[in-house]
Amino acid sequence: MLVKKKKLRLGVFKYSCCAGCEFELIYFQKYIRETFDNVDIIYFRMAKSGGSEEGPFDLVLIDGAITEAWQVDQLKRVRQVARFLLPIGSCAVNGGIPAIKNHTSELDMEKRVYQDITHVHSIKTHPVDDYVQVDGYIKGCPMGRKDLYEAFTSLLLGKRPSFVNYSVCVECKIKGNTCVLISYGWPCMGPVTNGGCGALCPSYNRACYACWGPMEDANAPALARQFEKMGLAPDDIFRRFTQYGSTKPEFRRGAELYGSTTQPF
Amino acid sequence: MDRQPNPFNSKTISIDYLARTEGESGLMVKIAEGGDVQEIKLKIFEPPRFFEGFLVGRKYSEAGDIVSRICGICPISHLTTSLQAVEDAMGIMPSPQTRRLRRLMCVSQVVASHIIHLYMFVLPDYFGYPGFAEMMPEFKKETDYLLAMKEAVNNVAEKIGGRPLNPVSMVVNGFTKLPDRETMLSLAEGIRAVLPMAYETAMMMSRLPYPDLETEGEFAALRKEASGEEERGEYAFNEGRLVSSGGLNLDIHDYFAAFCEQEQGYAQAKKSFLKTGNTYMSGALARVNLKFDQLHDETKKLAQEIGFSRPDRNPFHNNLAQALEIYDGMLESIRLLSEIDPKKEVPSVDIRAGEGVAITEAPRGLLMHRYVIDRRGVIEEANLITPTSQNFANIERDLHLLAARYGQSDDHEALRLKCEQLIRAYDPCFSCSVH
Amino acid sequence: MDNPHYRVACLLDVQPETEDTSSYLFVLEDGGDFQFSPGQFNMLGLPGTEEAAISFSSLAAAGSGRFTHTIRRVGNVTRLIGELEIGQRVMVRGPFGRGWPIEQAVGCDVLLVAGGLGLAPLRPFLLYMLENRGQIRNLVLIFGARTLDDMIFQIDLARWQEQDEISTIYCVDHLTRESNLRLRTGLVTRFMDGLDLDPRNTLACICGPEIMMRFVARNLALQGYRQDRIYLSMERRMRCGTAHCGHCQIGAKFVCQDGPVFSYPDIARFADTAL
Amino acid sequence: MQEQAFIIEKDQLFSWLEKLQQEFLLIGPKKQEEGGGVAFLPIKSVQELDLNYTLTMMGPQIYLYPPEETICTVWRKDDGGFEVRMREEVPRQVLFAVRSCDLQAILVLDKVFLRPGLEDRNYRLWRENTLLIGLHCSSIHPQCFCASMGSGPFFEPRQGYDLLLTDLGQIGYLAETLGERASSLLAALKAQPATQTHFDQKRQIGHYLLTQFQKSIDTTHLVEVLLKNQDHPVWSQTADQRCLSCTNCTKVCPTCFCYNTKDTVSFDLVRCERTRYKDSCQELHFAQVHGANFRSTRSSRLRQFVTHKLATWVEQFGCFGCVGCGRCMSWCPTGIDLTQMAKEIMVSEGLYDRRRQT
Repeated sequence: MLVKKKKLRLGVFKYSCCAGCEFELIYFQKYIRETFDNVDIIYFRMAKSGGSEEGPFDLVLIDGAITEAWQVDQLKRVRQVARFLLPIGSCAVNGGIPAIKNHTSELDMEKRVYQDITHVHSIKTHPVDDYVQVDGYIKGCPMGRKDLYEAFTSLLLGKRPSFVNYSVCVECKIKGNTCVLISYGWPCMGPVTNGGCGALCPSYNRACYACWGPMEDANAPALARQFEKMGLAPDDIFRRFTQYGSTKPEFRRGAELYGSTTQPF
Repeated sequence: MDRQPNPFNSKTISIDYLARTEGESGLMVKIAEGGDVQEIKLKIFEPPRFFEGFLVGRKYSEAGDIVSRICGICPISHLTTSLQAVEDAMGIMPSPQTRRLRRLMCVSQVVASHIIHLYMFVLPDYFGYPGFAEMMPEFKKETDYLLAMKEAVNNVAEKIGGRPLNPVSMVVNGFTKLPDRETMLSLAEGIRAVLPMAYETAMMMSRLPYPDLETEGEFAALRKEASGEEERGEYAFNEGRLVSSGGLNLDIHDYFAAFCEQEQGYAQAKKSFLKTGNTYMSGALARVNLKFDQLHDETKKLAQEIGFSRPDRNPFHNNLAQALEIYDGMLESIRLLSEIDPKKEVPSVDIRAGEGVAITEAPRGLLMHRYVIDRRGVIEEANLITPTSQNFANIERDLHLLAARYGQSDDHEALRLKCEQLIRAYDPCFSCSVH
Repeated sequence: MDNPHYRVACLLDVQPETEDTSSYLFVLEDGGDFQFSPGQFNMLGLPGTEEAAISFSSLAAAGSGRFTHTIRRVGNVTRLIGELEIGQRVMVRGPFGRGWPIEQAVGCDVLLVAGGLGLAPLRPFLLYMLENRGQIRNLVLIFGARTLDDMIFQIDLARWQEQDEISTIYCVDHLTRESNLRLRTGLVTRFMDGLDLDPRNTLACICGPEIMMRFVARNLALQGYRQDRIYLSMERRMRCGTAHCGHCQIGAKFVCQDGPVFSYPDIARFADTAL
Repeated sequence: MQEQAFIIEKDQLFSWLEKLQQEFLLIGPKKQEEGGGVAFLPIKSVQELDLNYTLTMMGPQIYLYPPEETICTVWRKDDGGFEVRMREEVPRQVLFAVRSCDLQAILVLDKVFLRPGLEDRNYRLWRENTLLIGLHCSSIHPQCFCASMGSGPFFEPRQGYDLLLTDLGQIGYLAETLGERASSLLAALKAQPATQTHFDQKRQIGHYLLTQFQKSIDTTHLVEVLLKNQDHPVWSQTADQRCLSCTNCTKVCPTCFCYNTKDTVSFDLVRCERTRYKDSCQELHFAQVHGANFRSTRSSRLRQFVTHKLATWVEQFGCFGCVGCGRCMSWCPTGIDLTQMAKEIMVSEGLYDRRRQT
């Protein structure tokens, strides 16, 4: 007996982001054939004209952070018709790069970019799970292929996917990389950052900059204080913990020691 | 009795969400009964993320990693432009090796972007499918080509940069890690193996039934003339002067002397114009038109075979130009991969205050970054002008021409398709355009 | 024997117990014998889902290669097992662990306290005691569940409450509907006074949620039951069954090898438990 | 068991190693291209060996118990059954220049994975196909405290290795063999048997090395004191202020054996690869069961690591889980030192004089 597979009804929704994760999906390296063989694309604007956002969906992937009110409305509607909903990529998972703006007043931010701000409808950047319940996270910037593979095969098999949830250090140790934090004294975010990238930056001789966002329950304040001991200026430490994922309490607690993460309107 | 055209009895093409482009936009075209085009609006509703706003206050070293997240398809262009702008501000001149490796990264990305654009975004229009996924069962050979070519060129960015999207090894004044010679040669082999597919791709693209249209805007591109013993200058991507079919020839630092940006009430992206008021087109077609002489000879021959004659003013033929660039880019990648023998260099930076500008050719056209940096290396001002903003005005102008030409003869559905095809021909990136 | 050692078993029968729990009867495909004792467990798995440790809920039948597991469909493995049709297969490793101290029961009173699905590992022990009823003195079962609908083995429960060989107390948190079972309302700890047992000579076996075992064991200890004769079965994340993977360690103990049945003092001295 | 001792000149040894390379994959300490650290890596030419190293990040145990390896591949057959294919063979290898602490760590892993009746298949395969050559230290790293843990600087147990080398300077190496395999491989060398003088020299070097330790811990009452102090404030203080849960300590620890398994299925769901990877008790989800996590707090996880290595291990396996290599503290981003934590507890028990702390 072979496992009876049903095609997954797939929906992909894009909010505020670079669309890189969607791009990663339509070109899922070697697996594009398998992916498209096993899904029915119900809604995926970057790959297909038409399509209905009414669902129902077996799997919904959310790309991008929430920065406008209409996105919240749609997201909540989609959640109701989605059996499985996964945010993909750092923007959707933890606010990603768009969340850097949260540390400046919204009005100042808008005025820096537009002279006429009457057509701007931005709110502060939020990750998807601030508004709806999610069934896991495919982290990464762009999203990690390992977790994406796990998501697809697990759902085809009918089980819950288990995603990478350890620190980047684990992957450095597997690769036998020289620890850039200890050997070179670089402010590496690896110890508090979720792994899955294969310790990319340390493997390329640079300090991890946390593009996958915080590992669950990461002790960012302890690392922030270690950076201070290593001689980093407070604003540099603040920047390291606010470049990615500062909407998550893990990183926010690290950033807050060295700057203000909340801004008035 | 002749019925007078009623200006209120108009034909409206309204697209809420333009599929198969990067980012979010819609289109509104209103044509009066007599054929007069009343209104054209490319509504770019991609939400702004305020990159120019939050870059202020960040360190120079972060800028590249941050701006590469403007666009998921051309992160290397944003990254390279950012690094070059920072270097310009700090008076750093990267080594020839660094510059060549950057060129290699950019070429590989242009090729990869064009491949995806042609196969996944353009082809379904011409074969009547909603998307490439639906085409795949019928178009096995095309799928094979797409996968094989994309993998070969992506490997270049992956091996040198760490990952094809948002590479990590590219930093101010160099690379943190260099591939060894063996890797370079094996990458070259990989590309050589798919070169015939690029040729086939160009042939296939040349057989598509493109609508007729002549754009009225100028072409603008970056061009680098031959220096010293070189026979011809390199087909510029990262370095050169700004030239246009209207006779412009500028140092990149004088960008603002010739170009200006305007905000639009109905779009989150800004629109660029020449100061003369003219619109312009940048991207593959502009490049091929303005730098045809600098293409590889094999590419020129291919151009002849597919009947590309320059200057080609049909914006739909941007897709042909992209096909030529895929082929030329592969030839160039093979050349660079075979020639560069990476030697260890440590990217060092002396932080200095200053203002820096860099312009590169992203897959979709000219990309400008300008930063003002303080003495601690913190960015004080940032201005980014992306390809789709540069093309924005010309896209709308072409839509106008298209609607005027086909508005009467075509039915609603045919006209809508042509409008979409035209916009897609530009390969717009609305994520970039708003950023 | 080299580990891991996988065997394949075929699903013969499914007996629904509650809404989310069923008893599954398997037989080894290689035709081999399968010997195990009450309280031991198997690692059950399917390709793609890793494995789950599940106790036997039946007595071993010599020479048959048959065994029963009572499984609640909560995790990846158990949900997929729940979807199996008769005749489909699972991967099996086992039996593992140390079961209930059967030999200690001889000549003693025996008290079994079970909560919810915790009755499953105790069932083979109880069946064994009933088969060898002459060797022990009084036999008491206290079984608690949230509601009647959460009670597994209801056919057994009905039979046991009528049998003279065993005294039974069944209790639920909420009385939802009538049934032929005589149910009381309240937690199991409420019904532990005044049992017809000799505290100095009772073997007490407890299985259920860790928090329940904590209060039952403490309650028994306070009543003067000998602590070293109180046994409980620990549920832990067992991954290998062979004391290699380390997940199930509590202090110096490997639950999968030294347990899952432990004496109360053994467990109580370690941190990281609710006991 | 055959035990012999020879004196081997250094050149002789290297040419012998080169010959071994025809049959075995040679793995030894080698300077890394990046960072300048030494790591156990496959050696192409014996010139690459760096025999003066004191500490590698990952111990040589990764070649006996890889951080990630495939356990089996399972196919779903058309008839509904499963075909399970286990790993059949591994390459033959020589682990060269393994220090005393790491030899001890391998003994510890043997106790875990080669328990009679419960042998781990993959570990046994690797172990049987590995020729283990020890090389005693000639200097002591400031983080080393193997002398306190009874695992160095010289390796005392007469088990586990094939060949044990001590550098006697210009004389060459004192080579002590254990078992048939090493003796027969060395036979071709026609080396001189070692004499009492050589053993005296070895003893002198050992005495000298013992004076070089900067770090130590008194293990006399360690076990009972740690077990008694499960609620000591040192756990939560260190955990909250410094522990990152990055799991580096456990990943570099040469005796840490915990693993987890992961199944990866093909898109057609027919083929499943079951891999195992070294897991860590410092990771939040390690002790997660359905509906509960028995070590959800960082301090309980940190305590688990330290008390396991220094206390409960003794009851489990009859030896300490810590071999005193100092890796966990060297590669901890915030420099958490388990001996310091143990000492702090001993101080509060009045067992340790603060002034004696190093």
